[in-house]
Amino acid sequence: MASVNILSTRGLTKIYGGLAANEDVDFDLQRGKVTALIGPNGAGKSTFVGMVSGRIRATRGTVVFEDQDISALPAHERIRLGIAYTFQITSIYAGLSLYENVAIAARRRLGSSGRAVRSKVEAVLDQVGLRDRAEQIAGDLSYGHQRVLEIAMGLAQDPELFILDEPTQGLAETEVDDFVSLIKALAGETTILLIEHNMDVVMRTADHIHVLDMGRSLASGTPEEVRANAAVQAAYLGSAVDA
Amino acid sequence: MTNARRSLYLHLGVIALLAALFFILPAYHVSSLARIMVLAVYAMGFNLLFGYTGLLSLGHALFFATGMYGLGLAMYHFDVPAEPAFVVGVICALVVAAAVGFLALRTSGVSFMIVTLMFAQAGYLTALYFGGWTRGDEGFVIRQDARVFLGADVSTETARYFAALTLFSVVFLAIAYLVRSPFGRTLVAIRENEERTRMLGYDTHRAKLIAVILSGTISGAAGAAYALLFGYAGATFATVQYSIFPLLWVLLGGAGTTLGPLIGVVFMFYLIDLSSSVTQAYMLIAGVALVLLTLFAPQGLAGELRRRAFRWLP
Amino acid sequence: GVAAASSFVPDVARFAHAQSSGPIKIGFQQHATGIGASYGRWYGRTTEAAAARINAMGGINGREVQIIAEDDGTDPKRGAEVVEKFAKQHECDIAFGTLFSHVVYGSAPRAGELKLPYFVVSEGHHVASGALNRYTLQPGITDVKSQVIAMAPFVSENLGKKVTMIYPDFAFGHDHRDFFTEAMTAQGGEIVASIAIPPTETSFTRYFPQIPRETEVLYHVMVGPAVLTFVKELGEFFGPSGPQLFGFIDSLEAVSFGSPGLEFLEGTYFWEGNPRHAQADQSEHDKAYRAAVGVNEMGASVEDEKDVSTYAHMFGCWETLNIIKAGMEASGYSGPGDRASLIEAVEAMTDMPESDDHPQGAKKFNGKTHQTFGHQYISKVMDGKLVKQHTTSIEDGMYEDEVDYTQMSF
Amino acid sequence: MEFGPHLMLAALEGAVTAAILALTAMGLSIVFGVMRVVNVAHGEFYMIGAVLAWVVASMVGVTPALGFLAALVIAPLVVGAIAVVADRVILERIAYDPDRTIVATIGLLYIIQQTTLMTFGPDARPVEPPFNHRLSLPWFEWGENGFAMFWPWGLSITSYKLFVILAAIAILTALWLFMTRTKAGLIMRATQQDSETAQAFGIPVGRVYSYVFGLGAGLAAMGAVLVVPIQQAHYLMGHDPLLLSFIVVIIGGLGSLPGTVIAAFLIGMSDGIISVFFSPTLAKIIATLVVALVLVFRPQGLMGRVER
Amino acid sequence: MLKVSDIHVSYGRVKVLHGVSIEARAGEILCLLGRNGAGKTTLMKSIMGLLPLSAGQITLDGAPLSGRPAHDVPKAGVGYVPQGRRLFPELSVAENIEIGLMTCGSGPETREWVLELFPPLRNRLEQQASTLSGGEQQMLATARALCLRPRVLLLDEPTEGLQPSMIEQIRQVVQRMKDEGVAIVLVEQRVDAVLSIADRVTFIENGRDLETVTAAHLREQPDLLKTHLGV
Ligand SMILES: Nc1ncnc2c1ncn2[C@@H]1O[C@H](COP(=O)(O)OP(=O)(O)OP(=O)(O)O)[C@@H](O)[C@H]1O
Ligand SMILES: Nc1ncnc2c1ncn2[C@@H]1O[C@H](COP(=O)(O)OP(=O)(O)OP(=O)(O)O)[C@@H](O)[C@H]1O
Ligand SMILES: [Mg+2]
Ligand SMILES: [Mg+2]
Repeated sequence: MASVNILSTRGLTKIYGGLAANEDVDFDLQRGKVTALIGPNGAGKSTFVGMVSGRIRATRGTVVFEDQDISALPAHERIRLGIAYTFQITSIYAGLSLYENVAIAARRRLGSSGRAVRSKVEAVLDQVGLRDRAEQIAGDLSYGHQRVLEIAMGLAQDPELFILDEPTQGLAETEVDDFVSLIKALAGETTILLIEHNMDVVMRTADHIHVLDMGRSLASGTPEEVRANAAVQAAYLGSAVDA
Repeated sequence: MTNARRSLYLHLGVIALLAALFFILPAYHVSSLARIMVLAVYAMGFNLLFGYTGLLSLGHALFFATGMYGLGLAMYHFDVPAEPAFVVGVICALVVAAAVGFLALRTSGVSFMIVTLMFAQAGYLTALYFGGWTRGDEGFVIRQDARVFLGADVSTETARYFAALTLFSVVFLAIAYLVRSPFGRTLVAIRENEERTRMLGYDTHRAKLIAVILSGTISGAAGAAYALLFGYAGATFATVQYSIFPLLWVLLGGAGTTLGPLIGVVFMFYLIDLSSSVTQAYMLIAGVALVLLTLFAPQGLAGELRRRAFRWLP
Repeated sequence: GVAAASSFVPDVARFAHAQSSGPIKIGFQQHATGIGASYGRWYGRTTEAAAARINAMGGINGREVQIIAEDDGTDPKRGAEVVEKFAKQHECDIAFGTLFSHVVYGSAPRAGELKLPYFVVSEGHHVASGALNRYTLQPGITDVKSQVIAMAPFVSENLGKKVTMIYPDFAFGHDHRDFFTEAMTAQGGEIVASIAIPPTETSFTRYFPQIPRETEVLYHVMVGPAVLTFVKELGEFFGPSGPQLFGFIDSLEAVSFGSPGLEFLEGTYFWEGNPRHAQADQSEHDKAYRAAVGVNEMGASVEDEKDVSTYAHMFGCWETLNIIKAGMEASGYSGPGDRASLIEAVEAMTDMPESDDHPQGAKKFNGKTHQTFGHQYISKVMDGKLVKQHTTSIEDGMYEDEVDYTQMSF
Repeated sequence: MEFGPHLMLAALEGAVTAAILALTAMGLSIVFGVMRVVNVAHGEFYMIGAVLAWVVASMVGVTPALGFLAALVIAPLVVGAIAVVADRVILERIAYDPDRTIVATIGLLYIIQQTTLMTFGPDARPVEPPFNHRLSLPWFEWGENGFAMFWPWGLSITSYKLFVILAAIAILTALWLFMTRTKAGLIMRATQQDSETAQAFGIPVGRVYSYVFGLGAGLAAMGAVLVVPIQQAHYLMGHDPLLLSFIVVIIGGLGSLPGTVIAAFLIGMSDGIISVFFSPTLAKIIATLVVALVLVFRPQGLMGRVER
Repeated sequence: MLKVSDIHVSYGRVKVLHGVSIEARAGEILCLLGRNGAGKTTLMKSIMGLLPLSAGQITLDGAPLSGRPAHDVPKAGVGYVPQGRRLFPELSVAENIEIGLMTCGSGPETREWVLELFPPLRNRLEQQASTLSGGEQQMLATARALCLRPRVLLLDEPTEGLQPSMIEQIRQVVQRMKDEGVAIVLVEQRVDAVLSIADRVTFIENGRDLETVTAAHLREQPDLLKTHLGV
């Protein structure tokens, strides 16, 4: 029986030339749930998920995924264990077609079976509504569509744990709505760790919220609890809490 | 027709055309073409790394020369027959490529360029330093009577042509297959965005190392074949200039296309050959041609074909 | 006949009596670009002049001689391609004229396979060492082994016994090192240090401290455009008090002795293949040869006295062409079918007396090794002029045969 | 020669090499750093600089010093102008695409080389130094009777070589002031990193590129003018400076001015000093490998920024 | 003040804008609304002169802006916050600001002013821009554009990736600019944010401007949103 927590970190720390972007972050992620990671700009959210996925090397601390200590594994091996990661700053294959972008993501798992890859790619493109642009060169897409593509590449990997770093940045409202439905559809099978500043999206999707501030955990709980938390109010939401 | 099938026919067609040209072309062009095919193998090896993986090496002459010396020295000093000597050449290139890859891949981008350049330069100087063995810049001639490969006397026009064609075809088809394979697509992904590829779960370092080794080995095979087919090995082939040539060929022909290397070598060879019969200042013509080509065929000749007419071109 | 040499376009009528009135095509592998370009230009001028003279005298076997020059970029790969082009596209009767030995090595196998007689003017020890093939010959210029051996007696008797050698870390330099060391030891001398300079080096001073103090003679043989620097820095290093200098003029071919920095060479010795500056005892043949090529008494172009020739080597083109002519006439050469008999005819040659055909001096050709042997000259720089001090005998440069090409099949 | 003086001589020679190399490499560093194009023709700009120096010096001809001075002014200007034209006619039109620039500049290399060969011939052309005195240098040593000074055999330098070192330092300092004290350096770097956005902030990108290309070529030419009285102008002389400059630029750390100077110094020196201990070619091999390994273990170069 | 009249723009052979007209007035905020890929960014770039117009005209105070070289546009007083921030990644924060100051020769007091607007930047002046957090980058991008003391300010999704309190802050900055008489063109995806700040709204779809309405009008008739955006 797998444990409740698909991922836990203990004492995760990242220090950039004296400045701690993350300091002793202890974090548990419940299986099958949507967890939102929020916090002010520069709080260290991206750094945190970067260390979880292996993109950023931690200064110290451990990361346990599926009961396995993956702290020493290189990024690609962590991904292979079922972690998918989407970048905050769009990172796609600008010179390749949209189709090929998604296919590369799908191919790692589906490997040599061309047919399986094809049907996966088509399914994913349908899911995000980019099917009719499949042959377009990704770099020619508008910014919003590139963001969607970034999400599609994550989906194509059928991850256990899906880390999304501000996926709705630049999305039009209709697309944001589509995204919310997408997340809701995934929830249950896939564990989702979502970094978001759009409180509306957070409130509509998250089962659980974790707040980071100045590199440290500030609060953790259900959306209601977090929203009520005065410290979070002060550090993050400011007066603009309108969600 | 699917693209895969089209591509297969295209490649087989090119090979058939090359075979046919032997019977059609005048003698001079036949022997030129034999040489072109060997150099095209070199260019294809380079293209695998540069065009498909996005790693710009300025030290491929090291691999070419290693293959050349591997075969050449074995035959020259130890009277090893051509077949095992060829294997020796290829293996030497493989080992050197693995070592260079291991070290140089700690770097990327321009540093990779320079590191490979420096290794190649050290290789060139080593060939000179051990001049007693290698006969340095002057090089040495491989005995004509020893140049028999699988029973064929490759110092004759026919055998040479078909030996070159065989090597070319094997590499040509293998690369055409490789670049459509998942591994080949991974290389392209690395070229386009390495960080993203790593974060999709690919071991990019391993893939790059394999690419360097494959590329170096193919280049080495070309070097060994050159020595065997044309009977000469020398340090000139280890100079920087011979590292720049494949880059030029590939860029002219179209980087990241299977046909590009062949087209690039043919173009460059005949550009020099034809213009030099018109004028002593053929380098001027060649220079102007290169500049014009970059202005009007930005993606190389095969790249332009692909862009303008045949989107499916591999 | 020299007077007529100025008519470069031969009179067709003169060749009318030939069996086949087509010209004899001689593929001239020229270093027009690349590192050998200085030599290539003068090899070209000499070859033109020699061909014009032959044509003015009625051509070869009554046929006009046509020189087809192709640039090899001083590169062995292109060299081989050019040889192919001569054989198959231009349908040349023979190929000729290569100087740099890596180009010779790169091209000779193809010449052999194509059965194209390949007359090189390279002075390398490749032909006589047996490394090449029956179709490759060097009848017009003495090879480096012979040149070097011939120098040893003069050096040890007149300059000193303790020698330091500085040479490029090329096979050419290694030949100097090996053969001179051997010859010097035989003379009771000693090589106290050998300093091989890597190619592409552009400054040399830092290597000079490796020259031992006890050195009596510094033997230098550098090639390429950096030699001027080399000589200049040598002067600056030693200042007023250095060892005797003995150099090969290869260092200063195509370089005027008036160049800044060369004052320092005053009083030093040079090997010369052919004395650049017309000597007091200049022969009529040398006079005629200079006039034909267009070179003045100082070895510079008559049109531009700053344009100095590669006088010590380029005579080889002139003489080789005359030997080709003689060989073709002796064998009754009429076309590519007679290439083997042309080779045999040249192999049969022995003594070549000094003449307008051989203005550099008498030679002995060794048909077995395909190599010619001639006189060498040692000159001293006096008032910026090279003044001949010693002429070696042909025998001084003889060595045992290392190969017998005549035993090889065609 | 004794070890100490030998080392000193090698170091002095290394300093001269380093001085020229620093100038040439700085030209490349600016071009490479700002435009991110591999200018294969950089060595040819050096070469024409040298050849023009010979042309100018032999045309002026009154005294060597006057000729040299004229060359020092005219050659870099002419070469810079040629580069600006090349930028406008070729590079700008291919939008500085890295791959195409390589081919285009190889083309340029052929064109320049062949044109020089046809115009000025293949021979090495000397330029007389404005002044050139052999300066013997003393050496100090603890001997049996204490501290002693003597004049080792061969230990010397020429006044001109000293001048080259000083001139290089002066030019580089001026350049450094220009790049740091004026806004030029900032503009160049901004242009390099995002030319579209740079335009949106009022930077005339096209002109910046042209000037940078011209400046880079001019610096190479300046190095060349300084070097011709030591080494001769020759149509193939661009090859080595090109390779060495590239190595220096990368070892120094892309875009780092001090890094480039330090790397030039290290490479010039190491070449000289390693040659004290090994036979010349072996020394070259070792020096080459050492430099390669520096990069292997410090890929960002000596002064480059560490990536995350 | 800024007038865009019926411009047509393409990327190579792909035509993206098929006749767009907008007008930005001094002391007013014009918002552009449209789905992803509608052509909003393209329109902004065209105003900045970064893309050639195949037809149409852009004028600033009646003087033509189109046709001038791109680097002249900012000097005429047009500040631009590009989408996706587009900082000079390897320059430090201070240097990025310096570039903005240089454009129109603004002095140190401008620098002080923008640093006051975005206090987090002050602590990071020497940090390389690419290592800033996403939100910090966005602040820097806005600060850099303000350094021009622009008369026209183009903002392409300036609040993207910002924490709510920071969005509020940027909104206040924009408001302040407006009060100072700057003409502002704002691309925003969040309709609620737009409604609270805009004076007028132009809907863009498939490279055309569909309709321009006042914000008040839009608040009264939210149906318009549905028709144009499908919200
Ligand atoms: N390479 C680096 N060097 C120095 N500081 C860095 C580096 N990378 C990140 N930082 C700093 O670490 C802090 C945390 O950055 P991070 O990107 O994790 O923030 P974030 O929570 O994702 O913010 P945002 O919501 O704005 O994206 C920031 O202050 C950032 O400037
Ligand atoms: N470089 C390009 N080459 C070709 N087409 C492009 C290019 N850039 C954008 N496009 C196309 O132009 C159209 C408009 O793009 P634009 O970026 O202006 O949209 P947008 O309205 O800003 O969208 P978003 O809200 O997603 O940022 C899109 O269909 C896009 O695919
Ligand atoms: Mg972030
Ligand atoms: Mg946009």
